[in-house]
Amino acid sequence: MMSSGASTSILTIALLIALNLLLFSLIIGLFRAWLGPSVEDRFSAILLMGTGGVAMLLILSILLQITALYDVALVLALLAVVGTVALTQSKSDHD
Amino acid sequence: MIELLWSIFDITLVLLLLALAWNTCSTRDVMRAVTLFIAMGLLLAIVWARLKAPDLALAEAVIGAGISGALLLSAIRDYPSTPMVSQRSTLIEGIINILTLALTILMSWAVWHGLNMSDGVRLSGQVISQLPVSGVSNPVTAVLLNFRAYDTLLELAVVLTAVLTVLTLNEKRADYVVSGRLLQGMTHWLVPLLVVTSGYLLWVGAHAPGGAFQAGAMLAAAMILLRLAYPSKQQEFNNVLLRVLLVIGIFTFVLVGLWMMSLNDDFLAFTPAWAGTLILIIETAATVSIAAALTLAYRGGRPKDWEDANRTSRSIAENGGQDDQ
Amino acid sequence: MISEQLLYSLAGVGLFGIGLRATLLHHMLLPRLLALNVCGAGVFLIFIAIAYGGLKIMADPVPHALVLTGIVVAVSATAMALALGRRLEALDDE
Amino acid sequence: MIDTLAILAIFSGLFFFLSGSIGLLRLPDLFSRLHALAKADNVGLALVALGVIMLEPAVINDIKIVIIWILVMAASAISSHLVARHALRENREDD
Repeated sequence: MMSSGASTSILTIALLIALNLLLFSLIIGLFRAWLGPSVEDRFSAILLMGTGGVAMLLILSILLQITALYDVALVLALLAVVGTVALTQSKSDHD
Repeated sequence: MIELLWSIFDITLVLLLLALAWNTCSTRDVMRAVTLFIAMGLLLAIVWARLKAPDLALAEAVIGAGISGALLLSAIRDYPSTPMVSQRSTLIEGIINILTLALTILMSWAVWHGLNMSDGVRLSGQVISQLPVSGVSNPVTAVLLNFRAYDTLLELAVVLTAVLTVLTLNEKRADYVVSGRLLQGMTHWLVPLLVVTSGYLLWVGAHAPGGAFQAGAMLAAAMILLRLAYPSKQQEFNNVLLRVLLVIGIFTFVLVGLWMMSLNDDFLAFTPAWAGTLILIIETAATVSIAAALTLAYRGGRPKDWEDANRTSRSIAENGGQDDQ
Repeated sequence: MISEQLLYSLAGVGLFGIGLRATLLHHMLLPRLLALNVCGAGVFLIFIAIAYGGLKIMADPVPHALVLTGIVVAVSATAMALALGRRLEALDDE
Repeated sequence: MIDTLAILAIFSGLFFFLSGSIGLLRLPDLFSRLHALAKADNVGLALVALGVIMLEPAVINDIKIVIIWILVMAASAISSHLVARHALRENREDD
């Protein structure tokens, strides 16, 4: 399963460290979603998580050698917008 | 070293997932709960990718981050600010807590015991051996549309039933506020892109993760975006087309099934030579009907002139005497 | 270290427990719906954790197909429940 | 050689991600947070994508990664604008 892409162990270790750091940055961002006083703060955390998710999927596709994860990243990038539009359009219908 | 780093990643991912789930379920503010739920959907997509299930990561990304997020956010308008506090008495609350804790411990023991006992029968061997016959090379699509075609057919029926209930219950939701030019500008390039990606996902489903459900949900996301960006200019589909779109998935599935039954005396037993093309035809029809179903489910009610379409058919039924659906 | 399979399946059980508790506790529709979806995610996680065969071996595709069907059904069930909720709200107001 | 370049790119991208998420947490109000978020999104993901492109053998996937990056750039720009405008419109009503 491990093709040339991720064979050298140094590369795998580096990618794994990067993966862990990305997850860590997502956790920090999520505090904003939990604390965030206003709705928009919470949603900025969701936006960060969308992009962080895309980055993690890219690294995972190298580590696990599954090229289909690029499609998942593509879809995640497209769909993060739909959620935001759904939020901004639905909430402010009373002005 | 590599195993250690993988374990660190797994444990942090699991703890984050559980923390998100706990906060989604036990916070007072509705908005925070839904936002954390959408975050959990995104995280689940990464968990599926980590567990080497790209099809599920795709479906979770499209449906979790896209459709159910939009659904819940638009539902929030109906419960804007009521605090989510359980009104159970403390005694009952205590009992519930203890019972669910006991159940969780029991289930953990069962899972632990099950995994340690034996590796159990793995079906992947049979699936791989049957793959060349199935007409597709992506094992998940082969299982979904060939080996377990009944299951997918009935799933389409479940989606249709859910949408029919939504249609019968309520009127269409009130239109949204007029959207800014930027949003409309964005949809000019984003919606065609979503449609092209949906076509790509439908096509790629034969040999890589993708397929009818993800493609259908992508199309539905495009339709929802259109509806949000152009609330006023809502020319409804005329209702006959809408009904055809809703039913076409199941209709083609059953048609192909019957045709196959006539050839090799078994409902939905595809002849290997045509299996690939037949599966593609079924998937295309399923994509269209799932997209229509999810869009209507998001809209939360029947279109305006649905009534008079019924009235005409009902009046025919009264004087014409033949029954109507 | 404990195997990934066990870790993720125990996480699935945990998700199910959290979801079940909240479903029983809450009265209103929306929190219960969120909790039910968390329950569903827990069950799916147990399925896929068992299907996981390690970094080298290919994961078992049959549970993947089942869970894919589950995700689609969960979304349509949520949509239906929300519509029912809206209908009940409308009836209460009358 | 390529691997070390790729690791360098990924880790510098991570630096922006971490700074973006820390900024999301610490900055006082929403608009500065969105500003910090944009940094993490665009530059962080660009460098991570660059690193992954170096590691990915197949060219078709490299093109896909570039498309993903462009989409995320456009999507995050528009989403932060929508979120900011939505916040403005909500606040303007209160006063």
